[in-house]
Amino acid sequence: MSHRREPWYITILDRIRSSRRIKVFLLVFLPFIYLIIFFFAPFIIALMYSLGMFKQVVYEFVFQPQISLEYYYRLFQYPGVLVAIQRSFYYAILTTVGTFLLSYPVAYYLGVKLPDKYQEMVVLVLFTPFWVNFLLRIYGMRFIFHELGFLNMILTTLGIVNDPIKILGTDTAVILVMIYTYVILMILPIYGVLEKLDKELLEAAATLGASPVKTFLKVTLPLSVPGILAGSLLVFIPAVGEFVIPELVGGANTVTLGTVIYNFFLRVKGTMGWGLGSAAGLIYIGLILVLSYLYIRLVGGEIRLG
Amino acid sequence: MSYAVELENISKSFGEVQAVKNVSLKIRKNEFFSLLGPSGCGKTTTLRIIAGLEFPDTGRVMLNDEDVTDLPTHKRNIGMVFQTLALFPHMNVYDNIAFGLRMRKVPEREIRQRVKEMLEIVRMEGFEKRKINQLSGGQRQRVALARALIIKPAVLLLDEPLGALDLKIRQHMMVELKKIQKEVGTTFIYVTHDQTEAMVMSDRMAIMKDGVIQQIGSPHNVYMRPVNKFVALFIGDAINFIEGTYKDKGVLSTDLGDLKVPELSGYTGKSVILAIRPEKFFLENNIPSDIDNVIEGRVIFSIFRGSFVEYRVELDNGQEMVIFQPYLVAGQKIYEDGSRIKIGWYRDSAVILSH
Amino acid sequence: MKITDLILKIYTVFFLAVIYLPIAILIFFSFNESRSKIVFTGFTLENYYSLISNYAVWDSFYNSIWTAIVVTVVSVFLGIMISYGVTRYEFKGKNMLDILMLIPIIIPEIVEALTLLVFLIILGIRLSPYTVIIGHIAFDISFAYIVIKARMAGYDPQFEEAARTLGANEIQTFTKVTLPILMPGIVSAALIAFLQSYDDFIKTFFTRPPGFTTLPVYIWNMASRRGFALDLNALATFIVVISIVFAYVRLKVERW
Amino acid sequence: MSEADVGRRGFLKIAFAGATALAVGSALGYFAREGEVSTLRSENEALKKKVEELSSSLGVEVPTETQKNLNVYNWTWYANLALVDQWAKENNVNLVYEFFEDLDTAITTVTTGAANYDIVVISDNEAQELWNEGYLQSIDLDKIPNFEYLPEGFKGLPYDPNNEFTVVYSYGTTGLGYNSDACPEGVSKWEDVFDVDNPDSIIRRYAGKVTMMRDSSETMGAAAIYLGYDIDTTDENELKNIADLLIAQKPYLYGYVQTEDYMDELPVAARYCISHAWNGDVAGIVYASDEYEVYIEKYYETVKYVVPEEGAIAWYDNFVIPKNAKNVDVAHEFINWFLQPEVSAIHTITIKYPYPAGIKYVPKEILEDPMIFTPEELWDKLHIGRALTPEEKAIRESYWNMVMTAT
Repeated sequence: MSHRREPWYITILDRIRSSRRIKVFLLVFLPFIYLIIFFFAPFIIALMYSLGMFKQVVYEFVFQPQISLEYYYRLFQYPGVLVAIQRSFYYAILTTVGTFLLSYPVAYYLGVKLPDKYQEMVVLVLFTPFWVNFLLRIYGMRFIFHELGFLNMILTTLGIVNDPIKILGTDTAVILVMIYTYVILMILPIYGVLEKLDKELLEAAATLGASPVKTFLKVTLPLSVPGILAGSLLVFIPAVGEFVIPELVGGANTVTLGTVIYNFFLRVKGTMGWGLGSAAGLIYIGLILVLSYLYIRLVGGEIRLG
Repeated sequence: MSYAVELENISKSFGEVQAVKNVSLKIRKNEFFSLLGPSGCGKTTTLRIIAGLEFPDTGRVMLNDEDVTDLPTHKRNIGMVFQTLALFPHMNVYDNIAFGLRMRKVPEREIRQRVKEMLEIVRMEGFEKRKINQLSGGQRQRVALARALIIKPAVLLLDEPLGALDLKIRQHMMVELKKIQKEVGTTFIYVTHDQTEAMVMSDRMAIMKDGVIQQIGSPHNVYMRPVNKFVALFIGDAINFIEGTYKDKGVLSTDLGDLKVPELSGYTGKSVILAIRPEKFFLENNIPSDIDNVIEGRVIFSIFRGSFVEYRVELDNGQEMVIFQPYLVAGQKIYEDGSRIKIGWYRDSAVILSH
Repeated sequence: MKITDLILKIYTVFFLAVIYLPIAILIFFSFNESRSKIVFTGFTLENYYSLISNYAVWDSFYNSIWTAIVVTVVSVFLGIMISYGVTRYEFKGKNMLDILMLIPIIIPEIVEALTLLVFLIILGIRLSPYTVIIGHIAFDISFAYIVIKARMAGYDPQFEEAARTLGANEIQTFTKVTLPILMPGIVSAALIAFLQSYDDFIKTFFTRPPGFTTLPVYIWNMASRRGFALDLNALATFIVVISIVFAYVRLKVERW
Repeated sequence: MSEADVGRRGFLKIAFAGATALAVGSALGYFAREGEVSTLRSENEALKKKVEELSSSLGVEVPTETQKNLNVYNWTWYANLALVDQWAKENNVNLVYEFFEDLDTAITTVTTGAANYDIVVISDNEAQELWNEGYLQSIDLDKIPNFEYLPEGFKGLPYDPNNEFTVVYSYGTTGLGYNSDACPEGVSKWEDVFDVDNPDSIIRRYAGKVTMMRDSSETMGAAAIYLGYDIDTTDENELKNIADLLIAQKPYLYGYVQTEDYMDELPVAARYCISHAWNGDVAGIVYASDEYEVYIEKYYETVKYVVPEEGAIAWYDNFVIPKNAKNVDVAHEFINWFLQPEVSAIHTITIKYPYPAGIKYVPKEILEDPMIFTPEELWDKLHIGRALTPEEKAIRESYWNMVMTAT
């Protein structure tokens, strides 16, 4: 056959095609440069900032070739920072455990017990609320927990309590709203695993003489571990960084790392705020990366999203 | 004579692994040619190099006397049927078959005509609108074939396309493929690890091992005259080997005594292997009078295989032989286990292989 | 066994009820006559009328939508490129890249948003809708990448080779074969990216210029002003309806 | 239109349909001078109707000149947005009006320069600091003829003697607001919210029902006054005591909340009932103010505001024009418009903060409400902040960080 005449771009493509290196560069590294510029570079800048390498002069940030650990040093002079870190982890752990305990039975029921023909509909029903803007949902929660709100109305009407209980502004409110916000991220992966679970395994266990409880403990639960781990990661990591929820439903004593960073950046009139904020942010990233690394070592690197 | 495909000293490595080593091959026009070998022997790589899906490290690829070594796949006029068939799941039968023509900007009217003809050839009329997942294995096979053939390729490459089929359908498709090849007259290059497929369909075949072509020839030639132990073992159902030292004048000295073998020059004094196909033996009463070699052995067991009886016979030196005896008439004698029998063969039925 | 099934069932229904409660309350009060979101005094559609005539809501809604569309298109496009390259080719640093691609997902948004803000300011880049989009994309690429890569893992490269043997060049192969076959994964990725961007508050809040509000920012601003307007509850109803449509479409697409 | 008609009714009752704005506003303002004031809620409706009729007969003509831009950055609930929007519409200004909720955030935003605003409303000493550090440009009073309507006491204030870079916006005090239903004994001193060691103190008995401000200078200033220090102290020992006091107080607080939060909560007093608050905000609650309507009678009588006995911070808020402003001319136009006495008066009547240029049109009830117009006799115990150097700010910042991060 003869060579067909091709437009110029095809000729260029041919040349590209013949080199794997060019292809990899174009396909992978060129787009990745975007992330380098707009995602990783900011972290470098933040790192430099936290090391005192920038100085602010009327709208300008002047680079100064020096490295100082002053911001880090100062950061740990505030005893509150450590407490805030602790509290962030405390909230995140409770949220993770809470979402797990509350959602596992649901995921189990939907994934294992529910006849297949209802699956689609129930999943639709389950996920719909989470497509509503999360701020609106949080405001909805605020109305519920308000002293004059839905929950207290029910409690006082039923005579369970005489005076409205105080929820807003407390740890309880923050944790409950966080659980509400993140529960879907826990259900998704667990449901994903349980739904794919071979039902014959359960029958097999039964024929081997395992009681339903034994079957659950020895077969179902261990097999859903990957889902639980993925869900925990998906819940835990954003939960540690949560800033909006403590801000909206928390009070004076629900300061988290996210709030601290926000305060440093925007609620501090002066010169150190950004440096401190950057330092706190980087410490934060460090913690998260270490945790993620441990997780990846543990699970083998696959993070499944639904 | 011009060839459909010529490979000249093709080599290809993937990292440490050298998949194809210095392969040269000439495939004639309108030939059904098979590349046969165990998995990992480099046959698929060779095929993909012809297709332009891989590029050789060294060597030259010629299609119809034209050097296409650096030409990308879509500019070579080849058709290919893949192991997984790779029928596009998002298109129906018609669109799958028409794909190649559309890429060539053939007018839609002509496409319709040619797809219709093609569907007739592969006997799939009326299936145009079917989705791929609504077809059976054999039907998919035909669609894949039609899709590859419709572009009138200079050569059609088939990469173990029958692998996924049931035995019955596979046997049927083998004959079908052969028929279609005769009908369209296109050069077929067929890659398989199944010697039956190669034997049934090929005009010629090449047996590969570890990236090297061991032997090229017609099925008959390869079966009857394997060049080495590997080919001998790979082709055919079974084969018997007897080791010995070649004496002059067509005599092989073995621990079963001297055996008459084909006369060859240059082998004198060398240690060689004698290879004999199981169906070449005569037993007891059936041994003709002019037979060249007769030895004795004890029947270990026999298997009735319908058209023949398979015997396992232990020779005096302890070696086990496989012997096929045609089962011609009802009531034919089957030798009992443990009975001693004579075994004879002609010297030209055996092949001498070097180590 | 029966009794545990029943308990599970009841619990699941209860769980769903709780999940719906805040939204139900938002919707309920969207019909409230008085401005109170705590005491229901009477039924009215007033809030819906005022929602319709509320220019600022629709403006921010429009901003949310168009930025989310740009973000979706770009991040899915880049996500396809990277995941395609990673699944098709072997190269040095591939595993490293795979891990780096996860980082945007695991970094807390607030840190990401503020570092980006500092970065933009230090570079002297003026905040604009594009800075918002830039920030969203940096985050969404990773989501698109993970979803599309998962889809590609189950995709047979022989489809592409088949197309090429049939005479399709690289571009034709990609547009006529690769893309259509990967489409469900791409649609999934696009929906996720769209929602991530559409629902994002923190990053938008920090990287937006004055006067540029998206829906979440508008809601935040309105709620922090006195008299949380009940048009927002009406808006919630509107969004719930849209979301159901969205969720339904997504489900349909997944079963594709 | 019959100005006399309205006049003869003999009362000032400005009801706002957002569309009326300027023309109507100035007309009504005119009659305020001679009109005697009555507060008959029932007549509100009639007047509102009248105003609507007037506005529809006037029609709103949108000038065809090219559009101008203006970015304003102001506190929430600090200007009548209906009126401001109307001004923008009539002057064909593409107005971006953004809110901030605490001064620290505002200053950070202004100083980064990432977002540029043409007008920012900012307090006395902060304005001076920004000016000293070079973030502001000077204001051209020639372009603001209405500057003359400001009473003498509001010109050339100590932080800007020549009005180089500020024009007064409003002023007031920072004290304590509370709901007397929920907290019958009320508060009257800083001691009530700071004396956490005494189990009988208000703060202990109302633990979790008290809020402080998020603003660093206000909250640290309040603590300083309670401890008897200068509100802008930079003495490390004093600052340490201030921080310790605030940290000790923190467990008994509901939280550090924003204006909008306490404005919503004080009338209901379900979550908390005592708030560190600005006078005008509390006034806004008491009158249940609304941008669209004028209320001159008190609505939530139970919400009270006190200037604590120990003294309090007083402040002047000012228009400033940041250095990176792009629409300087329009900014001047806006300031000039705002200083129009009628406009200022309408703002005062609706928002319930005092806007000095409009004093002469403000009805007696409002004018005499100590919550809105700070009475003369109080000024003795009020403190006004001074500008700090960056170094001084850094010292204070460090202690404020300690408070913010404390738990």
